[in-house]
Amino acid sequence: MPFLAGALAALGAGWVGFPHAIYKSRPQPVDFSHKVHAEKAGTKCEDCHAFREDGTFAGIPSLSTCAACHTAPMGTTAAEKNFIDAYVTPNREPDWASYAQQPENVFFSHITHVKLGQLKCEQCHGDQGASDKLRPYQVDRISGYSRDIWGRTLFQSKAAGAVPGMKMDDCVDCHRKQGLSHSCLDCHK
Amino acid sequence: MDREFITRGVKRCSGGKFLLWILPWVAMLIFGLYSAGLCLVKGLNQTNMDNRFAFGLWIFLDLTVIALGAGAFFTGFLLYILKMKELRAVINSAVVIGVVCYSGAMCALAVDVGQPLRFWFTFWYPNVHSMLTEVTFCITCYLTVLMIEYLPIVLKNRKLRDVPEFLVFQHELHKLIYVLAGVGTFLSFFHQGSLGGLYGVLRGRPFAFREGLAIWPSTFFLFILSAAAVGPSFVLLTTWLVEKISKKRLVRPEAMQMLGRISGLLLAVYVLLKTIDTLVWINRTSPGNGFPAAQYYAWHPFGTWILFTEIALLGMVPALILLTPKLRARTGWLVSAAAMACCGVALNRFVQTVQTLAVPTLSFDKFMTYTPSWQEVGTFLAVLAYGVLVYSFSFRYFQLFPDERELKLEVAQVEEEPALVGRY
Amino acid sequence: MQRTRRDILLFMGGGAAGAMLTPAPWRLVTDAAIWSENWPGIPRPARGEITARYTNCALCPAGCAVRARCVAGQPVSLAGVAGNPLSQGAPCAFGLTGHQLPYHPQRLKQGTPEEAAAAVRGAMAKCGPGESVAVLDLAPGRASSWTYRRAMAAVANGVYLAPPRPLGGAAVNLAKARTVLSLGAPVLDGWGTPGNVHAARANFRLIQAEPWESRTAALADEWLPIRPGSEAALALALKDPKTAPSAAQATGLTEKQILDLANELTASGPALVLSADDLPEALALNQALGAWGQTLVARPEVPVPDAWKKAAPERVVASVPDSSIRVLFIDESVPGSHIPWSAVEKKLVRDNPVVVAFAWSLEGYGRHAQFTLPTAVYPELTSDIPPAIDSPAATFRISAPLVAPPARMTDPSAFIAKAAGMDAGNALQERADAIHKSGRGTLFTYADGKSTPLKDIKPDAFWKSLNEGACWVDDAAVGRASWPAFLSSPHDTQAEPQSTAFPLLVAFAEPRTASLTSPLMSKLYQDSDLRMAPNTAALHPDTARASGIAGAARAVLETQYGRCAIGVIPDESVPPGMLEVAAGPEVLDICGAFTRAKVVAA
Amino acid sequence: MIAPNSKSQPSRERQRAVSRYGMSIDLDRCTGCGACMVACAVENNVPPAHEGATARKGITWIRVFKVDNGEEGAARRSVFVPVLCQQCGEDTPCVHVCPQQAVEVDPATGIVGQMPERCLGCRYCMAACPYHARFFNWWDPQWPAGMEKTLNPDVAPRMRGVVEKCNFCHGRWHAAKERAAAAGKSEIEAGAYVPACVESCPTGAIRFGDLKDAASEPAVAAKDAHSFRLLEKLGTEPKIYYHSKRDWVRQVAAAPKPPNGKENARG
Repeated sequence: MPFLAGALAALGAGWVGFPHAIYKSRPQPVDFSHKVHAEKAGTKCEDCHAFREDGTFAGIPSLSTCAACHTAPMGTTAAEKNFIDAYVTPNREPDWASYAQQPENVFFSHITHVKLGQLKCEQCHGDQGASDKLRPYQVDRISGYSRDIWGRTLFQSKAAGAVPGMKMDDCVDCHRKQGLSHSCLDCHK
Repeated sequence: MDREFITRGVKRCSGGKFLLWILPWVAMLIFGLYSAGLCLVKGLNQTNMDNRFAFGLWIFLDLTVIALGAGAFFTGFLLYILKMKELRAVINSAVVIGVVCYSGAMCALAVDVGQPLRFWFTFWYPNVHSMLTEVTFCITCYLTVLMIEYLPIVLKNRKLRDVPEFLVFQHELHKLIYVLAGVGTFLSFFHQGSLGGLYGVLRGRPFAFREGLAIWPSTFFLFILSAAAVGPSFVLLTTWLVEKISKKRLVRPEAMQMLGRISGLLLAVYVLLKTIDTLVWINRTSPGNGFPAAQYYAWHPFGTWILFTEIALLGMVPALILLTPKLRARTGWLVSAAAMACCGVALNRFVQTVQTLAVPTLSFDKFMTYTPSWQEVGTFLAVLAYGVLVYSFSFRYFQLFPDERELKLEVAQVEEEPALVGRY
Repeated sequence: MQRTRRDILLFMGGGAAGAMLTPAPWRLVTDAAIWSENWPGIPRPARGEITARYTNCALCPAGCAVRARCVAGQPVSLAGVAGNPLSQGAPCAFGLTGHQLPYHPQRLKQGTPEEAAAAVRGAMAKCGPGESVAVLDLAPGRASSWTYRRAMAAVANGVYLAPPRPLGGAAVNLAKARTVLSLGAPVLDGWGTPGNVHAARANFRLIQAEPWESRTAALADEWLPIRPGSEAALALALKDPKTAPSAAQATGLTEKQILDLANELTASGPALVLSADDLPEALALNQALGAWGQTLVARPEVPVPDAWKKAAPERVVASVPDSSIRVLFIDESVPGSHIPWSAVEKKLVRDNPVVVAFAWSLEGYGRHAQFTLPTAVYPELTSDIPPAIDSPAATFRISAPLVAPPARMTDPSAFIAKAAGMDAGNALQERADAIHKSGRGTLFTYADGKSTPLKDIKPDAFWKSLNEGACWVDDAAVGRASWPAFLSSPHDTQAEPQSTAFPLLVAFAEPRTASLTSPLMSKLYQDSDLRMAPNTAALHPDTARASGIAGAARAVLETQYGRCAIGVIPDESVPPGMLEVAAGPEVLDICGAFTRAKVVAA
Repeated sequence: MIAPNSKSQPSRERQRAVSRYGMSIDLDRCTGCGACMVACAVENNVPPAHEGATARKGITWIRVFKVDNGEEGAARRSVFVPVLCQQCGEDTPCVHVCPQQAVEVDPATGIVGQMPERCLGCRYCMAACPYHARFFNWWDPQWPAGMEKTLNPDVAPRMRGVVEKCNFCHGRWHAAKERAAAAGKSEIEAGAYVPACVESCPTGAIRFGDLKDAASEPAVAAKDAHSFRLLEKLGTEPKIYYHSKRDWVRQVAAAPKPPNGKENARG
């Protein structure tokens, strides 16, 4: 009887409490909407998340990219005003947190996957373009990995179209399916 | 105050004396844990190992104690599988020795690796080609087996017997003992072997590299044999030591001699095979790799004397003593022969670990020596102290020597004498 | 129901069992392992756009062209520039780590320029007749050097001092050489421009006469292991064979060897003789071999603005009367040849002279100066680099900053000009314009590897490309005049003490500079034995035994100029009676050319 | 245990290998300047030596040894021998021994890779390597304040307690592959990928290329009569070919000779 009680308590803590406790989360600096930019401004991913001419991926755009349009407030939302005042005017880079930042020891080439592999951004990043709000950035308290690397759900759904995590297994799975090489040195530096 | 814990019918010294006895060992253990802690917190720069001497005192320790601990599986094997009843007198003691040696070795290894937090990688991403993987798996499994074998000994404790469940449990366990002995033997054969293979497969180190049967280098089999040979010797040695320290008769001489005979027999076989192996290596394997074997022994102090000492002095001689019934019958000869055998195997492990790394491989290498730092020595001592303590407690509270009670009655009058300091 | 101990135990047992069925323990084990990959203390390299930027290395007179790989503007590695007419894209170990110098732990960060200026003003006012204000410039020939000379011309009794120029300022034309005899010169180990030497190497036979097997000796076509200190005798004998017997005595070579060598030098010319410290005998031998105009040439001057012509003459320290300098500026912001402090000190006036050193670390003269003002260090500094000794043509290149220097750095030329009450202006650009006005030569730009005649370039474009990595190479014909006087008059060499007091002869195994090297160079002398750490000496075990320091790791080096602590390495490849020394500021302070020394127990 | 299987493993490598990168080192050109050593450290984020580090505890992925012919005085001659991971191709000693697959021969390039993030730090591979080309991180990596700004983003700094070694500047291979991908090519052409030591050698003593491409310099050098590899008799098939016209120099390939009492303290 007490045995069961203990077991139940532990199960509860481990399945419900732990998954929350392990992550610490922080909001993104700017209330940014991919949706608005995709629909109203009609931009495509690579317009802002661009490749440099040497093929390397620039990742999150720098303030200058935003300021190209947002020299003055476009629209009247509080978020817009806040963005102009806090960043554009003082010319301060927002400290974005990158959901999909791989660990230091991983070499990932976007252009290889996009240009040679013909992958769509959504296949790995999910439909970010449609998101209206930026999720808070969640990072593992111990390992320091972003939650997106682990996969947002506790268990990976292997269903077609489901957004995979960005763990090594997820990369290797896909490489296996495609019959591509997946040796250590392929991705680790 | 711990009277009710002590086995019925045997005499143990007062709690105070016992305290006096363990105190120095505890001190040693604490010092050792401190130095081990330094290595874990500050890193292995605390040791005197370096890129050439990647292995040092600790690996030597592991190989040696695991070889000596082989008594546990081999005695079990002889008793339960080959039904040598005389050995029932020492089996419990042998199991404790096994537990001590193996767990000690594991602890030393945990300090020895650079990233202890990744210990489980070996189980999760095992490289099936690696001898070390095999060693890790077998030793872990076998340590579990030993623990299960150790459990009944613990549960037989006078106080714990009061709990009916425990009694039932240990009885059930005892039914399993044959299975356990079998499994233990199998596992031990493997990891003792792969410990030898560990060096035998190093084709980059012609001093250690050996050809072999199928996928196993000859050292694989030599290690099994040598371990099996000294296991009983070490059990014999410890039993004798305990008798001396506790001033008690614990086993009948027949059992001791039986151990000695087995040891001698196996030792003889081992020495024979070792000699053949060495000759093959000198005349074929090593030259085949472009390394004239003579040059290994030109780097002093590792002269040919080491080869002679290992094989003849500490191998053949004790084997002969143990095989001669007359000498075997004399405790002095018996014990010193056993001791020599143990030293012989220790020397063999030393040569395998240290000399292998000391002799140069590139033409512009220098011969290198290495002396362990105090932190290394401390960790070494910790394992030693840990062993003594576990054994002491087991001896005090559990029944390691079933014959002790009868023997006590036989020599009752001797018991009348006042106890001496330091005895249990 | 009341709780028993047993219930609690059971509860805990259940808890443990239950926990095993949750992700928690497994995730914790995994996380702990991952944590071990990025636990505190492991730096994360910054990411950003990767670009290539170009400049010229200011760490030695060679001034090799450098391509810097930059991440978000910050150089992360350096390499040579292939096809460069001067340095041929061959870097050296010191140059490859140059981009780390700004972060050297021993870097000088603070200074007191105002107090220094005030002290200088006071002292200059106090400067009596027969006393002088002097600038010691370790890297003469730069635009700032001209500023110093003009400044010293502007002030009353100003003196401009520079180290003696190797070969008196003449240039070596290795491309013409067929036979090169080196009397202990490190021809393949830092002499001249490495790339230029290696490019010419295939065309000349290298004979190295040196007591120990240096890096050059190891790769020379022929190595003549002569006795320590017998270089001069050998040179003499090669000039007139009559002295061959005595030379054979001194060098330990056979007479035949010497005569054969003499024949070879004359037979398979054009020949060139190089020596570690410009031995007069070596120069004389060059003259006898008719090297002048062939392998030894007078290099045309790099044009300077006419306005600069009113400048103080360049003098060597020895030519200044003792205790006559009241104010001394020492510019070591750009590494150059080193003059022992002992030689400088005796030139200072007795009653509190003012010495201001401009340096990026306290390792050099800063240890002796009242004021040491922090300067920018390569690759922060902006300076031109004078033509290298092995460049027969006049050249002009700028070491342009790859990194912005930190705040509160002093610009030596501005400081000195101000003290002299003149305005340095933008000397560098003025000189560039002067060169452009001359219309001579071609400009080699590193980014595209093109050479363009200067005539086809606009002045501002010229200046711009100089700053983005380019070098101007003159095409004026080299002078074919007769053997110049300055080569016949040997520059001063300190008097040698009797060999009895100081039995050992000092030879330098490493480049003779006092400036610090990147912390990463510790890979060469600490993680391996390839090079020697500064202030260490290798000597034969017998020598060590004779000096009573057998087996010791440290000892004291003693010369006529003083003593300093050194590390010692026993090495049988060093002949007895000789010290193979790695330069360090302390050692350089007590060692001049041809120094004799002794080592004693620390 | 499953067999180390000396034969099948490399032959599988052979079949799948797109290329087998190798190196040729001309000992008659090496001046022992050390440019390769520092260039390597800069490229691969190897920190400066810890004050406690010695030639035995240091991390030098490529290390230049001064080797002499054992003679005395005038007869003495020395040569500089750069030693790096020999990238063994056959029965690679370090690969089989690693208990947790932290070492592997990369099928695409033939490069022997060491995975610091997988390494347990047991150092068994170091005991297995006859060339002493593997190095243990005895200390936490430390750079002087500010110097971490100069780290190379293409290579991850290692942590204390793991083994590391030369991997032919694999970060440069990644970069080359990415440049190729940007140009729409899936393979890199010869010369687009060159390790730092090769690039930095002022005399061009070190050459690099694909041994499968018969025209590459190492492939040509491999056939030269004056070429040799270290401890060839061990049968580890190194991919580093040394070259010297001097007979005595070629003896450095052989096993060590018993000591003659005289040791060169300068290595």
